[in-house]
Amino acid sequence: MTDVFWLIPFAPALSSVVLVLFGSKLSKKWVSLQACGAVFLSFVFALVAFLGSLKISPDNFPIVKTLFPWIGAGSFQAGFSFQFDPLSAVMVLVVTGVGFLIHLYSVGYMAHDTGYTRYFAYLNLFTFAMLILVLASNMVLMFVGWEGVGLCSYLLIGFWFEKPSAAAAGKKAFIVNRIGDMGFILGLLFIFVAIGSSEFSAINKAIGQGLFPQALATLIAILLFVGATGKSAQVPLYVWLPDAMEGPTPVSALIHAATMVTAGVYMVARLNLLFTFSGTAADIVALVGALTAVFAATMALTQNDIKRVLAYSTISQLGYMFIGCGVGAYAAGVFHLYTHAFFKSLLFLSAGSVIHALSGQQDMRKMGGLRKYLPRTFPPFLIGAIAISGIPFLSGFFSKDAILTEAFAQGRYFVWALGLAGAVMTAFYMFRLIFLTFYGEERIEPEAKHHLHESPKVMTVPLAILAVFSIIAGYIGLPAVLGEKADLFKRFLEPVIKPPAEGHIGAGTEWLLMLVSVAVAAVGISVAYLFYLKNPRIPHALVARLPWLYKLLYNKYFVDEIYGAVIVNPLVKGSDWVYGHFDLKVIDGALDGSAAAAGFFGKALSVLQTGFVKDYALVFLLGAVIFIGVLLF
Amino acid sequence: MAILLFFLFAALAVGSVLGMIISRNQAYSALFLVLAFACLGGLYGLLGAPFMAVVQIIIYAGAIMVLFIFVIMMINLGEGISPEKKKWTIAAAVFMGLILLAEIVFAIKGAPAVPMIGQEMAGTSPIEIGRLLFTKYLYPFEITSILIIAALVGAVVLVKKRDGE
Amino acid sequence: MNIPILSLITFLPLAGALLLIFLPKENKNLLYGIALSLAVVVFLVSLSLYFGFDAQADGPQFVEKTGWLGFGIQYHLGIDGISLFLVLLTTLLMPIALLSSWSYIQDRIKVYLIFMLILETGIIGVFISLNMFLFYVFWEATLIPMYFLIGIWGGKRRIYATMKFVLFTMLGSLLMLVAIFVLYHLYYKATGTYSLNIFDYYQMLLDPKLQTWLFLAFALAFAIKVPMFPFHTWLPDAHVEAPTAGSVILAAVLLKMGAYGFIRFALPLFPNAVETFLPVLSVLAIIGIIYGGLMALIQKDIKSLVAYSSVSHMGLIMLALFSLNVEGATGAIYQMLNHGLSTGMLFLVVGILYERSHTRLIKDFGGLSKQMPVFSAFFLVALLSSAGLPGLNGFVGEITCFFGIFAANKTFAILSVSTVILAAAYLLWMFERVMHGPITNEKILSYKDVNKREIVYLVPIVVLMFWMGLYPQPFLRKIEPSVARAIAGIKSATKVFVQKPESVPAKFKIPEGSAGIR
Amino acid sequence: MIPPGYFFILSVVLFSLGIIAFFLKRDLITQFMAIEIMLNAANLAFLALAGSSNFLDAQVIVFFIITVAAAEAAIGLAIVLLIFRKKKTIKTETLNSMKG
Repeated sequence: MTDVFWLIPFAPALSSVVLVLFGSKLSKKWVSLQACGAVFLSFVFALVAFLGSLKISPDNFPIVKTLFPWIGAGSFQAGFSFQFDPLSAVMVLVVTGVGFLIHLYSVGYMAHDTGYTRYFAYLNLFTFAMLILVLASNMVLMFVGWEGVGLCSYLLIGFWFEKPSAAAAGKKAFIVNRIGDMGFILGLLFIFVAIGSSEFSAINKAIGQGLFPQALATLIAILLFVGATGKSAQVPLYVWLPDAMEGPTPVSALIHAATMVTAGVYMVARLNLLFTFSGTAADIVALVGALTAVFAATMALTQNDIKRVLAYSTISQLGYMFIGCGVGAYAAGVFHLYTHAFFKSLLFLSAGSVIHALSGQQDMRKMGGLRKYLPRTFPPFLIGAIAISGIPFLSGFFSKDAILTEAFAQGRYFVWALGLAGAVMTAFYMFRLIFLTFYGEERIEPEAKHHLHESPKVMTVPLAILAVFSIIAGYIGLPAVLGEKADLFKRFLEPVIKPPAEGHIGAGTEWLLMLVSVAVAAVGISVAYLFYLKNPRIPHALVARLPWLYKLLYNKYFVDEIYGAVIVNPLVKGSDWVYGHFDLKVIDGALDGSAAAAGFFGKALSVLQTGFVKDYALVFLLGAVIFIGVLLF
Repeated sequence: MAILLFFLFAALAVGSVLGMIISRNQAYSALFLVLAFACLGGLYGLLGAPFMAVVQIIIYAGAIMVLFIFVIMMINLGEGISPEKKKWTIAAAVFMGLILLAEIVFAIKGAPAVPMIGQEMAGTSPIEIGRLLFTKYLYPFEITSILIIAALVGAVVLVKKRDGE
Repeated sequence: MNIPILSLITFLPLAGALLLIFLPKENKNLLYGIALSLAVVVFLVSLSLYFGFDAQADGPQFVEKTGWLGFGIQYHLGIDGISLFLVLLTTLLMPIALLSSWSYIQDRIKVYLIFMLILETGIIGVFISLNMFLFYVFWEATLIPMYFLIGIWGGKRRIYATMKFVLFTMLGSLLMLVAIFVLYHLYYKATGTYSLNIFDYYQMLLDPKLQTWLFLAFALAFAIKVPMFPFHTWLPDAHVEAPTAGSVILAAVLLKMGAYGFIRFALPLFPNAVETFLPVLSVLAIIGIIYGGLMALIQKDIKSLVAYSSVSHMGLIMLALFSLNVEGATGAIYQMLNHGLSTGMLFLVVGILYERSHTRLIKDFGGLSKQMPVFSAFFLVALLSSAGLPGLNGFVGEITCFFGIFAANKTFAILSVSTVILAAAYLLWMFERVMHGPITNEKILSYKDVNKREIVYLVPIVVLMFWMGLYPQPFLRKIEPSVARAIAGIKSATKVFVQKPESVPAKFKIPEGSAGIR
Repeated sequence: MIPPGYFFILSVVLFSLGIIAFFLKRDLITQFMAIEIMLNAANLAFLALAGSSNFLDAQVIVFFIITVAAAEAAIGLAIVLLIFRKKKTIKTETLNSMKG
């Protein structure tokens, strides 16, 4: 049954091709049916493969299926081959499951857009690329998916390309990703040259046999992680993700929350042996993750755009996943990836529902009191917020807690502290969002209020489903303190991910840590309540007291401006200068100069060329005389 | 007898060329040249090439020079053109011409002796030349005819008055 | 096989050109019909080369060899896996280029078509000649039609551009001619027989000092053609001024002649000099990659942007070639095809734009995607192929090139991978400014989307792009063995040099003069 | 009889006179005539050599030379006419359009 797994990616691919080629001739209804159906088909295949894999003994993983040899040149060989193991299974289920719901939601959200067909073509293509990414059995093919999702991200961010900001955001996303990709390619090359293959199984085997020197492994791991920071929006390459909110909201939910941005985490988890073997690289992963988690959270505190808050929150949450990977709790990292996919896409989709209701308004200062107008949107939104804030018994609590506990258990107290700090802020900004949007006075613009309406069923039903999963998804990965076998998720992943070296902490400590987490979340929520419901003057007072801090946070630490001034501008200006002064003046100048010199000598010699036949004849005669003279003597 | 004829023709040829040089009128120059070419035809006869002699007189002295005179009449420069004024060019040209003359004479003197001419003066009949032309030299012969046609057409095209001229 | 396929595809276009001379110049449809159908026929005939080609067989195939002018000058044709696809690329792009000129070229159509067909003969001849003399004749023969194509149907500064192009290339090729003479002379001195056969020259072992000069002469000719930094400045000018079809052929095929020359002549003939100069050439190639990319970033004219991107891409191809391993060289050959397709298509696309707008300045555009959605899709595919997006052809070539470079020299590889970023940056930035954003220029509202004719010539390229990106084996399988042999030849020749003179067997010794037979 | 040297000397003398005539004359037509003189001088030398060895081929060659000369004269004179029509003169010192 698992053998069907290689079929998973092709339904969306086919659908996408059909939409691109014949989309203009298809009716809207058929388009939606086909696009959603294709993803659903993939989901069914994924489910079948997953259920089948439950019965397979751990030693038989991964199951590899080579479709055809792809690139072959000398020792550089890469097949078009897929592999299936528990990690792929989780990813595939998330991608197709959440993906399907978002496709469904899009049917409502994009209903009145002129680019409806184009949108679904892109979305299907994205699903295909993402599935290639998670199913690829070698890094070269993985890179196909890796870049493919990047392309779709570019296309979908710039979906409304008439808007200059959207077009620019798409381009920025692609280029920043490419910087990361350079690291990925180099890492790939290092691996390939070292072991002559890029198959994951070969890499793992090589690590087992000690074919990699420690330093090389670290170098490779860091290079690959550079790729991950690009794709998963970590410091310092996170700048594209907030801008990516220019795309349609379902896109933000699918690509920039649930799936694509987690590709980096998936890659690190996939190569967990390499990172663990290196050690140093894992430390760097954890550190970067922790820094990102806090850094992004601080930026989320002051944003007024509802989607941007969620974007920074995504960056921050991705940071948590990397903390998990970095401290060796890969399973926890992937677990958070999995729960995050539900609650963050839920948040995005409900935000989308809000925006939809307000005719495109995204500024929270122009919302407020929406609770009563959007009865079917508000509860899911709230559930998502609670889940992400780490309130017990919802999915986010289990996964985030697993990560932080492991960080503590491994003795990474600094990382743990940063994670905790991030958690406070997470709770704070999420509830700031809730209070500003759904509670308090109405600040809705009259025009928008006139059209205010709850979203159609096709949008709210996916919300409901996602809300349910946001609640229950965590119960397959209960904390270890509840029993050896409580963490089903971890055990399921064991064929791929070796559990970390035992850094044991007692049950008491673990309970205590949990308590701290909960307390921290509660503090965040209460402060938000205090600031934005109880006494809305406090934030203003704070801003007045610490204007520089507010400015710094509100302007996102001026990172974009700094990148622009330090990297982009010098590059463009410098190139311009070189073009004007070197290419045109020096190289071309030398060329034109030599042409001019030749011309000058020609002119000088042309004095001899009088144009009179007789003069030529005279010289000719002289030549004849001399020639015969030479012949004679 | 032959030697007398030779000197007669030679003197006439050189004299008429000198006359062509001296005369200021182009028409006279051309007529002098006709005379020179006719003398050359006679010399060819002395060399035992009667066919060539006839060809020389008909084509050169006849056809070509008529063409020249024709053109001279068309152009009609009236007074004609005075001799060269750039003295040093003339001096240099004459000087070098004479040197060339000296060089070649010197070269001929140094050359091995050539058998006397005139023993078998009647030996070459036009028949044999004709045979050669149509056997060994068939292709050059045909190509020459193409050349002449091309020249004919070319001359017509060149001189033809175009619209607007 | 008794049909001389190579001669057929080489001289069929020339015969077509002769035929066109006698046709009335007013009848556009007839002229185009004949030229086009001829080009298509040539392509179809050349396809038989692919199917008849045996990748495993040693040496050139489809060989035709007869005496010609004597003194070693022979009519000697043949192809291997390296030239096979370059020939196919040429025959494929020619009908496309002709089709693209249908409405672009308005005056002197007959002469135009004649030049295009002569050009095809010249280019194919370059790739299949195995005799140095023949090669040189074809090499120079491509210049003449190109000179007129740019000079007559070009833009405003066409005279400057075409003179620059011809003089630049001529300078290099004349030095190459001198070098060929020297080789010819040396071979005669060493063996007493005249030969211009390239395989005979492969057997020659030259004095290293002499090799240096000869190699430089050859390398200059080819480096100018490629073009490698710092000999690249003719390219943007030529491209900007050339008509669309001229640009397409120039970028897609003519530049490849330089790279082809390296692998066929410069590298195998002078192994010792190659060893000396490889670092220099590699560094120039890297400078070309980065420099070309940066220059492309700030170009204001779309065509010169694409031209500079060519400089960058060709830099990568050369660097991969200079890695002198099977992967790199295979990648380089494959990337040549990719570059031919992607850059060729980019020029086609820019040409389509130019036909509508009569401008190529980026600032004159904006928001075109709205007005011309289908066109936008084609443009994007070409762009992504050029940027090396996986799934399209560019990636397969690029990653193989990177691999080869990496195996040879890690520093070079790290520097060259930067092209991944640069290519994305300059292409997407251009795309954003041209295609995205609001429509600012009212004229754009009158532009029509691509018509059927344009789709007809764009689609085959797109199909090939996907094919070559998703299933490159049919190509790589035929390229690789030939490349492997070529590389092995270069490598083994280098080893001979490494030996001390004493250890070389007596009959291999280099004679006092400077040439010997290996 | 007549020593062949006589013919040669005559041929050379005529040739040199042709040269001198070319430089002395100032119009295209007479210069053209001077060239014809040189051509004939060469023909004479040819036939002289042929006559002494009774070599028929030389006569054929001279025949060709004369025919070619006829063609040449036709074209040459046509060009002279053309120049005259364009420039209204055939004085060589006024014709220097070949100057670069």
